[in-house]
Amino acid sequence: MIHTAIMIAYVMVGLAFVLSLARLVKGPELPDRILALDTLYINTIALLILLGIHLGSAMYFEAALLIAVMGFMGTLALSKYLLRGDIME
Amino acid sequence: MEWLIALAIGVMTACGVFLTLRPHTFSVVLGLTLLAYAVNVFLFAMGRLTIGQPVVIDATATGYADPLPQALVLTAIVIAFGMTAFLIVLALKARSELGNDHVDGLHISNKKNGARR
Amino acid sequence: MLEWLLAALIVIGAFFTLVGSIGLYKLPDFYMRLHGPTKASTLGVGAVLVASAVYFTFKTGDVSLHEILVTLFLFITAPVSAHLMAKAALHIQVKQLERTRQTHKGQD
Amino acid sequence: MMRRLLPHPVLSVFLWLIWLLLNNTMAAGHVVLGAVLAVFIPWLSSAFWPEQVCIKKPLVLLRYILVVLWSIIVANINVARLILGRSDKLQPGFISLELRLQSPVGISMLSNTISLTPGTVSCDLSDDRRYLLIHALHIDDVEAIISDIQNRFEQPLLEIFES
Amino acid sequence: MSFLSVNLPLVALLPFFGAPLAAFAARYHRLASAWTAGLVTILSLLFLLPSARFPFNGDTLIQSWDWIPAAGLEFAFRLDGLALLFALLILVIGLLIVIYARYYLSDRDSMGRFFAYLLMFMGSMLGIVLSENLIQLLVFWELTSLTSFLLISYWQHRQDARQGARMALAITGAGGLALLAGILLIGHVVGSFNLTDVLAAGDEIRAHSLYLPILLLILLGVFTKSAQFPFHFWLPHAMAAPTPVSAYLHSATMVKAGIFLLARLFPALSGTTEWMWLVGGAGLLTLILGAYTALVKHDLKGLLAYSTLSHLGLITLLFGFSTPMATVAAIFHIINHATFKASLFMVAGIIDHETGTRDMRRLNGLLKYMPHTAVLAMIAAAAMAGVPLLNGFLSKEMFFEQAVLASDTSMITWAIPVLVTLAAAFSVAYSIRFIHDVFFNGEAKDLPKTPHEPPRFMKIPVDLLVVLCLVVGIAPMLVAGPILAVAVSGSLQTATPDFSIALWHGFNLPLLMSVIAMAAGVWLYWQRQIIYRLHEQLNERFDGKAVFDRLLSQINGFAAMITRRFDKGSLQHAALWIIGTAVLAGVIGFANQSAPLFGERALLPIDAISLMLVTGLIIASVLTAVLHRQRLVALITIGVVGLIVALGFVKFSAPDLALTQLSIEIVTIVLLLLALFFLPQLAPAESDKTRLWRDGGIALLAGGAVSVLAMAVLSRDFMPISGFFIENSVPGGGGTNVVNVILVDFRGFDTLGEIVVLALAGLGIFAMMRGLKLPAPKLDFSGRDWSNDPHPPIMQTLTRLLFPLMLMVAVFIFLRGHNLPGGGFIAGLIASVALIAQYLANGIDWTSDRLRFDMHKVIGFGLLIAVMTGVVAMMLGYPFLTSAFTYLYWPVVGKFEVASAIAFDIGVFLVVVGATVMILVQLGKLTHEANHRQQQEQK
Amino acid sequence: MMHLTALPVLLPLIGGFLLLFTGRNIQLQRQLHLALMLGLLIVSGLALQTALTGQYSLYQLGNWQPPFGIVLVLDRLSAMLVLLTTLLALGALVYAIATDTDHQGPHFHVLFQLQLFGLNGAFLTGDLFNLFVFFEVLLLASYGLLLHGGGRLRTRAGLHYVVINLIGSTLFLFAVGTLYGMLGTLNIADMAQRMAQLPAEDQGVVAAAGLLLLVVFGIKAAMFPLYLWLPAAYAQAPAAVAALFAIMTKVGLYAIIRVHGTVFGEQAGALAYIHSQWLLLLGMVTLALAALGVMASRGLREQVAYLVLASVATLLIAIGLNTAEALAASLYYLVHSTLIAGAMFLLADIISRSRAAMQDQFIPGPVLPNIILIGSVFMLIAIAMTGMPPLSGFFGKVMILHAALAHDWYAAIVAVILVSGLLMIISMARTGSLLFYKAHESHGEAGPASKPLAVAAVLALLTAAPLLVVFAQPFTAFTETTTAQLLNTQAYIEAVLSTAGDLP
Ligand code: NA
Ligand code: NA
Repeated sequence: MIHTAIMIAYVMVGLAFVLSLARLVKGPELPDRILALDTLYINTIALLILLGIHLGSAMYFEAALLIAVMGFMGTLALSKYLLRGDIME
Repeated sequence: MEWLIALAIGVMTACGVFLTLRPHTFSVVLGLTLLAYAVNVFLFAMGRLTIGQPVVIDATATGYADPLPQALVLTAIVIAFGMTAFLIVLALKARSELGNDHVDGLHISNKKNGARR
Repeated sequence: MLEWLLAALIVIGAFFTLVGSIGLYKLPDFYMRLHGPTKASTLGVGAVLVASAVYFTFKTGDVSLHEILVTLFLFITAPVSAHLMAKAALHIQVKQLERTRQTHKGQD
Repeated sequence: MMRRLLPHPVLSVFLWLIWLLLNNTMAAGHVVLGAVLAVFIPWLSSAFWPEQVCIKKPLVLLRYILVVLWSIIVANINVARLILGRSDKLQPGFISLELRLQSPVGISMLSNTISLTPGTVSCDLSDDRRYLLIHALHIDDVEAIISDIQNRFEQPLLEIFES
Repeated sequence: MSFLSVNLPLVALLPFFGAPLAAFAARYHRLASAWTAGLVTILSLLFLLPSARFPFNGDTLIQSWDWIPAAGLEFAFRLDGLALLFALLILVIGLLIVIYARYYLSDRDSMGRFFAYLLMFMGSMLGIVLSENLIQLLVFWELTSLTSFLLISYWQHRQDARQGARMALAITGAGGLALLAGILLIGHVVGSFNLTDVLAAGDEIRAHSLYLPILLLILLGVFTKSAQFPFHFWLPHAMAAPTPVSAYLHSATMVKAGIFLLARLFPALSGTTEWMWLVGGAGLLTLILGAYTALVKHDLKGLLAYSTLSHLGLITLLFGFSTPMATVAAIFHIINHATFKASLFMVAGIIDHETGTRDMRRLNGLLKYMPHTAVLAMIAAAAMAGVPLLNGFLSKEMFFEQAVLASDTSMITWAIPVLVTLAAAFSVAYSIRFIHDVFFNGEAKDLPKTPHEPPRFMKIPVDLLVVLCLVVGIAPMLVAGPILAVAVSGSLQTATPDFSIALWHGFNLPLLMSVIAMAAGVWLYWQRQIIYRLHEQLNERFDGKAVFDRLLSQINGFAAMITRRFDKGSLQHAALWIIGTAVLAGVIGFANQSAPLFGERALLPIDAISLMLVTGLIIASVLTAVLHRQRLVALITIGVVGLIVALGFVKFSAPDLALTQLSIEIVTIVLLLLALFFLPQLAPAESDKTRLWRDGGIALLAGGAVSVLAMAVLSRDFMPISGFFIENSVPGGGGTNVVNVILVDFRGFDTLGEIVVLALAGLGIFAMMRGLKLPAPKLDFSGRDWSNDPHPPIMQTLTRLLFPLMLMVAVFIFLRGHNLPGGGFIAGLIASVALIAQYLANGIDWTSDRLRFDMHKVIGFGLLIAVMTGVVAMMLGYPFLTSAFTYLYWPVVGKFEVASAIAFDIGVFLVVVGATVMILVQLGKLTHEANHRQQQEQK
Repeated sequence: MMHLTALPVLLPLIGGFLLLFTGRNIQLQRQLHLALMLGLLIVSGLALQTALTGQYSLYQLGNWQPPFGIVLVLDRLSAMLVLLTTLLALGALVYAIATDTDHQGPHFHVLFQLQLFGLNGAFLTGDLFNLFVFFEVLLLASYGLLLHGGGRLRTRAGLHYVVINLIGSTLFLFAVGTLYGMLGTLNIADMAQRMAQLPAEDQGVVAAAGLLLLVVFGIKAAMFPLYLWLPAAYAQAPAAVAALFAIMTKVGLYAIIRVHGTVFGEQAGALAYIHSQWLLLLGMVTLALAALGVMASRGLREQVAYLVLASVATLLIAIGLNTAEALAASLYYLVHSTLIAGAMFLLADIISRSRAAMQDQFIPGPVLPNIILIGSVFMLIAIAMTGMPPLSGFFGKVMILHAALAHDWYAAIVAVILVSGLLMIISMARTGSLLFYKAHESHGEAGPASKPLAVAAVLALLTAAPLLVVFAQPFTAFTETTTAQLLNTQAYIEAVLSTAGDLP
């Protein structure tokens, strides 16, 4: 049961991953691409948790935690760059 | 699966090499970063691929992944970061002193050639 | 019963994650696309995390609540990301859908 | 003395909880260690918290959190429908909202909540911190959205931080 | 140890020790250096003389010591007749030159330098003739090239002196290297470099397949040194040297070094057809060419130089005949030529010295100004011309006799006597010219100085030499017979053939040839104007120096062309070569072994997630490569690559790696963004499309090669040492996270090196940043103003809120590292990111005010702690970095582990934080300053 | 003393961060640094003394036995190189202090010590991955040192140097990874042992990795076509740094001798010495190109850089000959060329400073202060460097040539070495003539006279040339025994792995 659910979830998250990538490729503007990267981070968290459940291992948790804590830094820096160029001033 | 990873390493290498051969510093930095990814994955894969086998000692584990390449890659990642940081700052220094971001500092070589002929 | 609950949570989470990315892919302008990932980061990841918490709690017998932290951090960071991306897009004047309504409340 | 040792008691409690959550345990060692860290880290980072965050009504905060969570679930379902539906039917729009909140933490919390609830994203805060620019994915009724934000989110936040 | 067992090296080395003394002595008095040089020469001579009895007793004196056995090199000296003769020539004529030079040099010339060089040269020459070991001989041989370079270029302000010296060095240096090759081959064939062995192995050498190469190489050395055709052209240009130098080097010594070697290696190499043709041919050509050219030179020293060439050719030709009697004649002529040519050079020097010119078209009728000198010149010139009663006549007669004898042996050799006579005729002609054009022939034309006799002591050396010419010419067997006999025996390494030198041999063919030569010589001199005109027309075409210069400039041009073409100073070019070579190396390495490309290990099945991840990875990588010109986009896509790599690490059971990769990823993006601010946002399009295709090609090749390599390994099984780590991680390292235990314990030394790298990066960047100024772009890439909100408040508030939380996470990750994924590295990176987030959100000033750590100190302490954990182990008697751990029990807290590796990890943590923050904040400050400057400018 | 093996590595490391704590007090830094160097000199001397017994001294870091832990191995060769490095560094440091080079930017002394940490680590480690780490340490330190003081051309040269070495590091990891993937170990001795049992079907991959690793070391050693980083980097580095860099190429050569010589040693069967012929071939090409480069140089420092390249190429040939005699000769030549190259870089700087505006460019310049002294020193160094008698360069070359006669390609080898030698002699004669003979007051103002201490540093390094000639016999005896130890791969393997199996 859970296995089937996880398989379905894999497909869906995978598809989400692919769609985000597609946005990354398409752009058209820089914020779109930043957004795509940001979304990929979120997708990754979902994927990591799924993997954790699937393989019954808590080993994947830290990676997810780290993305949650620090993943936004990339987005932050990139956006700040668009705003000010100078991200650390 | 091994084929897939080998392919991924190859593509990263190819893109990395292509970028490293570009004439502007930023592209070279990107290229070397890609190359670093490629070689890290390569080095990691040299312990052979395993799924669901931990590197943490655990009574319930059925087998372990090869921990040694992982330790090596960790070292390599950090070293590559230090190198990248150094290189990018050097690129800025070159930009400042040579007046452009061409890897050979184009103005210099032009001037030099001009003076020589 | 537990299995069903888990399965449901997992699929719901994955579904909202997917919806987020569909939004990202399909919506016509940047500001609308921006709404996609926030879905994913809230209910999508949230549901999967709850599933994980439940799963590990019952699997190991000890209460596993650290998944909450992921959500907590996401709840703090994701809106900041969205906010800054929007601000950046506004600054560089990313094109809006023409029919976008502009409302100014409280000025008068 | 107490101020210097425990500059942010709320934060310390919060951190202590986080430590226990992180370690997924209530083991005695971690309870002690967590407590030590919960004192030590705020002390270490106190310089980064210039203003005193004081929560006037903790119960309101609790209720607020539940409300937000519920809003998120409901809004998620709505937005999912919008996204999966035909996008040419969508009527996006920007709403400039005059704020009653004044404390930075309050404004940030509001902005966060708005962004967290699907369908709205806070995009910009005016320089004078009086207006929050919000983007809505689909606007049926502007006033409904505005009053929703003001009543459900801004009001409790006012109570929590500025009453 | 008696004196007679160590004196030979002293003979050769004394002048070298004397050289600095001579130079030093000049500081006190100009003439002191001349005295030093003279005394050193006499001392050397005194050291030599006691050993002279050995050759006369038919013995060879050898004194040797081990030096570099591996190369067959001994410190070995030899005194036989040949060596004795040459050593005497070098020392005696050297002494005369010292006397002469003391008067010759003017006040402006540095005496110290001159005599120091001269002594070094003398030592080198002595070394050549006294060497027993061929390598050692070569050492001295090359030293003569070097010291003669110094002597020829003595008047360094003159361009002709510099050029002449360099040419001499180039030619003789080249010859020396050829000689070295030849000597090495001889050693290879004989198995020893010692002359005793080599000279005894003549038959072996001649029979060896390497004989011809050996001969050619040795002769290259000989011919260049002795200025034989076609290497003759350097000698006249070396005449730019002061005349004492010419008199010494180009009459008695340096050019004779080649001749000496011919004589020396005669038993080992001579007697073959190749020898005769090569040695004889070169000798004959040089003989004629030199004699002819000597006549047409208007420069007094030029005449002598070409005459020297010609006489050296004569000697060479004699050696080419390869007979014992020819050797006798050759060595006899060596002695004779040394005496008359040295005196003639000195005369030329006197004339130059007293008149200020050497141009024979201006010098006329000097007889009345310097009669004594004129007489000396006439006698010496007569000896050169081969006039009876003088030594030159005797050896010339012997030479004619040998030429006649040689002509019997084969077909076209009839030409030899004819040509030899012709050369002798020219020799007579130029000798007449030397006398007639200078001392007679009317009045001198506008000389720079009014000529008069030189100082008395300047003539004494010439007097002595001229007397020698006469004495030998009149009583050859008495005066020169004994030394000639031992010298010949030393050269032949057999008993000397019976020879008798007498003034009168009766009417024979040689005498007839002499008479013809005399007559023809007079006639040639009489008709000289015709020859001059003819020569003028030919002149341009046969200029050896021009050929040499052209060759040298061609080589220079070639060198420049090759060098600039390969070392372009282009990074792309260099990188292309390296990458190409690497690919090629792999392919060649594999292809040379006949092994299958792939092994038979069972492969893992592909799953959908991996497929998707790899697809994403490929898309993002390719996108980075394709869109690299839009730099910000490329930065985003490379971020995606990093993210997927991290995901891959998680997928394949490497959580530590994933955590590290994720953290580094974020720091890298921030880093690159900080830098990107100062770089153009768009790279210009590359105009060279072929280069793009070429790079694309090599990139694909490299990628393909790496894929295949990866697959070649992954498809095989192996037996790693990792089992040890898994088994010993808990019992030996006290941690369950094997990766972490490897990092901080099993291979802690790697980690130590790694944090040093990070620290170095930080320090290096800090150093680089100093004084770095870059203008901040005023507008963004699309030409808009920057936003005027540097720190959006919402970001500010939330980031500050996040700070303690992130620190908490860092502590969490750090503490669990030993047992679960995490550790000092990752924790350090998280803490760094937490700090950097503050810098980002709140600005540098705000954050720096609140963060009062000097990151230098943080790095220093980190290193200190890490190293100290190792040093503590050393103090306890264990190797560096030996870890220890134990479990403690505290009430309430319970059981917990204390490990020295944790201390080490704290060091790691601190260095990571210190270096990372220092790097990024340094960069950030750059923009800070740039903006600040700009604002000031606007005001 | 048990820790002696580790001290040459640890001392500079500790010294490095001690210097970091001295802040900006330059006098204190200098005194401390000189004291540290003195200590290192003593330690290196003692290490060599230990090595002279012919034993291998092992140092098991962390008390983990090889092949699992990292082990330092002190033998004659590594001891010799450590001492050589120390001597060279001492000369370079004194010069840097004498010319105030250390004052031209932050952290000179720290970087210098850490450079030594990297170098000595590379010479002593018995572990391939640890060698990589030390390579990175010494490289990053060298980046900092190379760029010390700044300047346009220096920055550009530094950029090229850094990028090329980053490519090299990447290749290194590919090679190490492959070797680990095939042999399952990182310890050099263990690798060598496992090579003996390598199945035939695995040989292709291992050979590929071996040659790839050769490319990596070839970059460091400046082997054709990988040397393009060298001329500019050496020419543009601050003189003291360039002098220290004279040892950098030797690290590459050492790595080839150590790693390839051991792993691909006799026991490797079909793969034995797969690298040798390439070294020989490429060494010859390098030498030819280096000689042309010497000829085509436009400035003294560039010329010296090419001379260094030529000396490295000569060493490549000698190592490629792969006989005991050739290896012994190469060690002799290595010591000679390192110290003399160091001296020459320093001298080039002295000349360049004295020529003021003309710098080291090949245009007639002013009359230098102390022209006789400087000119004489130049001549001696040029003689040593180009391999003219009677200085050490000649004898090194003769030994190499002598060894080359046993090889099939002897004619080509001898020809290349001699002809390139000639080209270099011609070029150096031209250079000396231009710098010293053509010097004239009319060509401008000369710079200030160089400090006696600076000249003393040059002379100190230069004394190697006559000393190596005078003491050729004992020193060649040493190189021969060193070579014998080096070629006895089995002894190395046994010594390193002797403790394998016992738990600490
Ligand atoms: Na900044
Ligand atoms: Na929202």
